[in-house]
Amino acid sequence: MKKLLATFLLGFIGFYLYTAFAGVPFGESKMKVGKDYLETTVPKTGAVNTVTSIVVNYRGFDTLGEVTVLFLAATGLGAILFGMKGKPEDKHREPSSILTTGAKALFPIIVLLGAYIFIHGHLTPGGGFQGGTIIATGVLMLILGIKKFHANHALLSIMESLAGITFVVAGILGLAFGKTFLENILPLGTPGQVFSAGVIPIIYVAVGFKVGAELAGVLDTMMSTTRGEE
Amino acid sequence: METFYYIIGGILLLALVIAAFRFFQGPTAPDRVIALDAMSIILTAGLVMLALVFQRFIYIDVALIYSILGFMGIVSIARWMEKGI
Amino acid sequence: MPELFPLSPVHYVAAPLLAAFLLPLVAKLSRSFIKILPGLTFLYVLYVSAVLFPHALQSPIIEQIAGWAPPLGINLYYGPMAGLFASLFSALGFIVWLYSLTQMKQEPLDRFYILLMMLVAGATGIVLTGDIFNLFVFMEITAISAFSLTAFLREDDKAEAGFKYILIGSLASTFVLLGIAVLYSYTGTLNLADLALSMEKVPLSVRVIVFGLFLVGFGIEAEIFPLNGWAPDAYSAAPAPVSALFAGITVKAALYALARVTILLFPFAGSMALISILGLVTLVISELAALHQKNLFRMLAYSSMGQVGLAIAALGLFTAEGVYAALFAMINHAIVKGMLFLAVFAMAGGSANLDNLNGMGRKKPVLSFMFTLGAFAIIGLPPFSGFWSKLSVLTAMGQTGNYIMIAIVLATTIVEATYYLRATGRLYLSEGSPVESKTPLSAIAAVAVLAAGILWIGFFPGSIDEILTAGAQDLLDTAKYTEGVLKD
Amino acid sequence: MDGLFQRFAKDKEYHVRFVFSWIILFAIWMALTSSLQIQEVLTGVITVGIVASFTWKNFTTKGLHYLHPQRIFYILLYILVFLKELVKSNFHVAWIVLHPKLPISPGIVRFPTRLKSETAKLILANSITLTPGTLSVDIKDNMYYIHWLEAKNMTDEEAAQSIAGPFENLLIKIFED
Amino acid sequence: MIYYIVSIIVMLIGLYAVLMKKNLIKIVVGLSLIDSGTHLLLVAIGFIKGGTAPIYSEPGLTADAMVDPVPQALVLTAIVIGVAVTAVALAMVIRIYAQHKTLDIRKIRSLKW
Amino acid sequence: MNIMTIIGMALTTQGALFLLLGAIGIVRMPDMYTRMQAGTKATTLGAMSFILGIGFMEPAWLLKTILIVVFIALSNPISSHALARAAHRSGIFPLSRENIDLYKRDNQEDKS
Repeated sequence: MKKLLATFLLGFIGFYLYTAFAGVPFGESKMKVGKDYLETTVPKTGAVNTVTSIVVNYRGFDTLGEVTVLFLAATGLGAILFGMKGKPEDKHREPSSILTTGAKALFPIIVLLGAYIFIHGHLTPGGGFQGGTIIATGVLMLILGIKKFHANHALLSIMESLAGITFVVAGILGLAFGKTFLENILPLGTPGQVFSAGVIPIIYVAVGFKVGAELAGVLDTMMSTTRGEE
Repeated sequence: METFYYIIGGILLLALVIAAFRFFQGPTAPDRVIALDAMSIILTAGLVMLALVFQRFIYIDVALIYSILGFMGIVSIARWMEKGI
Repeated sequence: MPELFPLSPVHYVAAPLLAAFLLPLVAKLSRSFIKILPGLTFLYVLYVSAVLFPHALQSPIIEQIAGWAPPLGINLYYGPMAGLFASLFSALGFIVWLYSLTQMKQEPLDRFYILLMMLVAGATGIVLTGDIFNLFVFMEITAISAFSLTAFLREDDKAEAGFKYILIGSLASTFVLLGIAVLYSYTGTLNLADLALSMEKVPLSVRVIVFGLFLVGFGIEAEIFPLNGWAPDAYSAAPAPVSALFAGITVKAALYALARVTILLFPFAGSMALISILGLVTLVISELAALHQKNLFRMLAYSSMGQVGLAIAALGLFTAEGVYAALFAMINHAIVKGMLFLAVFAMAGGSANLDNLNGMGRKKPVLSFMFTLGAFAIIGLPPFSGFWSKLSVLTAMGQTGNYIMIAIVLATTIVEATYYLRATGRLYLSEGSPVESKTPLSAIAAVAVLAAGILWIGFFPGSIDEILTAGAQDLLDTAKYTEGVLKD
Repeated sequence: MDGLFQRFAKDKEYHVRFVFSWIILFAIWMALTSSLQIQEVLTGVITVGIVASFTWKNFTTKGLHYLHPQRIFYILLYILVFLKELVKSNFHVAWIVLHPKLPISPGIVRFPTRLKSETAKLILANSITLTPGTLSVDIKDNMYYIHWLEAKNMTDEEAAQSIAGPFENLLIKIFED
Repeated sequence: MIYYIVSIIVMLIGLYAVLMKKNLIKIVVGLSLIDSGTHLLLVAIGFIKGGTAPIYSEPGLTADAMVDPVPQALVLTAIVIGVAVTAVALAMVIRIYAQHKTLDIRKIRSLKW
Repeated sequence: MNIMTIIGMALTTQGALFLLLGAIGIVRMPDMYTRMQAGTKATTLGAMSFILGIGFMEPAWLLKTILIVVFIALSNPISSHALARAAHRSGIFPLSRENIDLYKRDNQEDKS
């Protein structure tokens, strides 16, 4: 009976969603603001990657909110799992030494790759979120590969705070220079080079640090609730 | 050149489908993970090829990241299976 | 004095954000900063309100973010209604901070205050923003703070309530995101004003579907009837100061979003009637449910839903009087329900069984008096704020000739009176256990500020009349909104 | 921060290890950017410096010793041997996979290794996995457990000879003595 | 068109898991499936036939031959939000499991509705 | 169509064929470990030569493709090693006609 009801509900939602999208032609341009973004990104923001210029510049306020959402998730996770520890009798099998060595050897490479991704966010398909995630992946590898690995929470939280403050201050500086919040105050430079696009790379580097630190913190918090302490 | 791309792409697609067969068949969890591993490597190769087809150098980054994520996925599943986390 | 940072609505969001990012740093310097910094932030935001709100009453302040004119960039719209809500939220945030200064002891405090600040900032962002996707982002900020705060205490069943909330809440956000996706795919823009002008590109049937999506999405957060299963659990699980904020802030922000979106994008008669009917159904069902509750927080939660239902029913009229009445009801509810939650928590503690109130009238006379005040105000007895708000609701309904609605509202008032008077009776008429505990002065002060608000509105309802009228006009005058936003 | 400096002082070879990490990572950076623009290189110098400054301890134990010409020669030799074995192994696998009868008799054998460096063990394990018919399953101290497609009952030494034969000597030359 | 249908189906599968599954982890997986479906849908909306990534990294690229960048930016935001929600939901599951030692919602009284 | 392109095309074709071979091996082999043998070896070499071949076809990309190749050569054996170990420890033992499983034997000795 319940199954029938659920199927009916799913069919209902599916049908109406399909109806809503049935009139949307696939593969054709529906751009209105998108066109403007594509045309103005290089001359007006200096960023080669249009998605980055939208995320950090045109709709930078969204990104500030997005960073906050992640920050809140990390904070909330810490609050919810505060004081929880795995039981000492839970036996966990150690990783093999090959995995340990491999993790240690690959970690710098992965971190470097993450840094590359978020430094080149305005030039290549990448950015702070992607780069930060890759750095967190490196930390995950250390957690998986090294026995009793614990991230340095104090350092992570300082990094996270500083990066967040950088973002907000970059916004407030726009106000302080008599412009609007988050507006670019630096010269645009030559599009296509690393030092270009004004404030975008700075914000994206900050976002990268922040996201990396937050996700690493989240992973480590979750791990320490399941992992027994000695 | 276009025919070459089609042939290579066809071979990759075939490989992907065959590996997916093992993924759905199982019978044990590690079997599926092996299939997943193979599929992720085939996809990495496919992504590099797509970069060539579209002539966009920047797409190679995507392949690089995809290979890292695939590797991490497999290691995570493996460590989970031996109750290591 | 030349100002370094010219005050603008963006400070409502930027200041709490900066404080939230700073808090983990200053917590390392000294533990006492943890408590001080949020208070300073709320004070600053209140100062921003005090400076900006009078301007907003004259003409709406429209701010562009990142220097891009609206269809391209995100803009903030700080009109009379948004200003009213933003000021209300800041004030409530400050009061709750004052209250939790002594009443909130559960570690980790720094995380608690971060989440608290972001709950308020997110709700303010919902009210301020003029971009539909930005609205979604702020809704998520509010929602994630709310999820985490629901499961903040570590006793039984808190995490379950949180899980329930997160399940339904994330469904809500999915529905909103889907609605945004449909709108974008037809119009190619995300700005609310621009969307309002390009709605004719969307076929009528699709518009109905999108309205349904938004109704479900915002309705879940606004506790409209079939979608409010999470609310009683969340209210009773969350720490009481947070419950006060749920009743006062998150629901109001979601309602504002629903009203704004409906008026701008879906101004057809059916949608409004539907909202009105849903409001009435919510009112009736939750008041009846409140009658059976033994747990005080659950009772207050159901009552809160009922009050919101009343506001929604008035809002659904979408006449100047209706919106005026809805705004009045919302403000009244935010103040009164916030006060009731705080007072009950100070009297009965976290496990608020009805029996815990027994005999409180002698032990904690001040708090009991304020509780009684709040109960009377909710019921709508004459010299309190609730009377005027209910009167305006009834007037608005009478003007549109909906006498059935008036009958329903009056009937539910009787139900309301029954259970609130029952609770009040416990305070004074029953013998209680002789447990003594001191309530700190700051907590009483926090409750007293709200009580003063009730009395002020009760005796001088004319003082907010101008603001409410301006707010109602601001919401209903879509042409002014779109022209204002898209003027360049 | 103090701890960092103490460790710097204690470990005499720190600069060698740091510089080695820096060089390797910078090479990777150059490959990543594939560009000789002055800005890219400058960014790379700084970024790699930051990354190397907190990972050099885990990244390498010997540092610049690996860049000795003789070792580089052996590394190149190793790569050649490895590639040869890799190609051989693939044709082996191809033969097995395409053979209608699947001519295999699998099992897990073990052998002790003479290697001491962890990195060398890792590389040996990787090489074993990529060479004909063998797959490293585990390593306990210095005992490798190898899944083998043609497992026979044999002593540890025989197994060592036939599985790790071509690699182990070269690895000793690269990583030890 | 098929892209819309498939992403709607992914979403419905997630919704089915949320409604019908009895295991808390599976419910969370359902939630993230719903998210994935929505993200797929958004990306599909932004696609334009013959378009390439909206990045002017090589010379000779013009705005006409590019896909719509806005949905991509929105999906980036939405993915991060989805991750955040999933993380918090999992944290609550950990708490519930620590308390009840089970993940079956039929055995957890307060989760019945 | 210069010499580099031709080398590249040859390498790419070979790589694609080996990837296909790996996939076939995964399906055909009788048990998990043998599947892993086929899967890891063939797909690793396949992907390496495929990607290198593309590097040859587009010489400006060579460095980056070599980076991917090195990464795959480093990471793929590690992941399959971890997986084999996990499978053995979670109770999946190799098919063996002569019952040669020294790892199992040694593990049991350790326990007793």
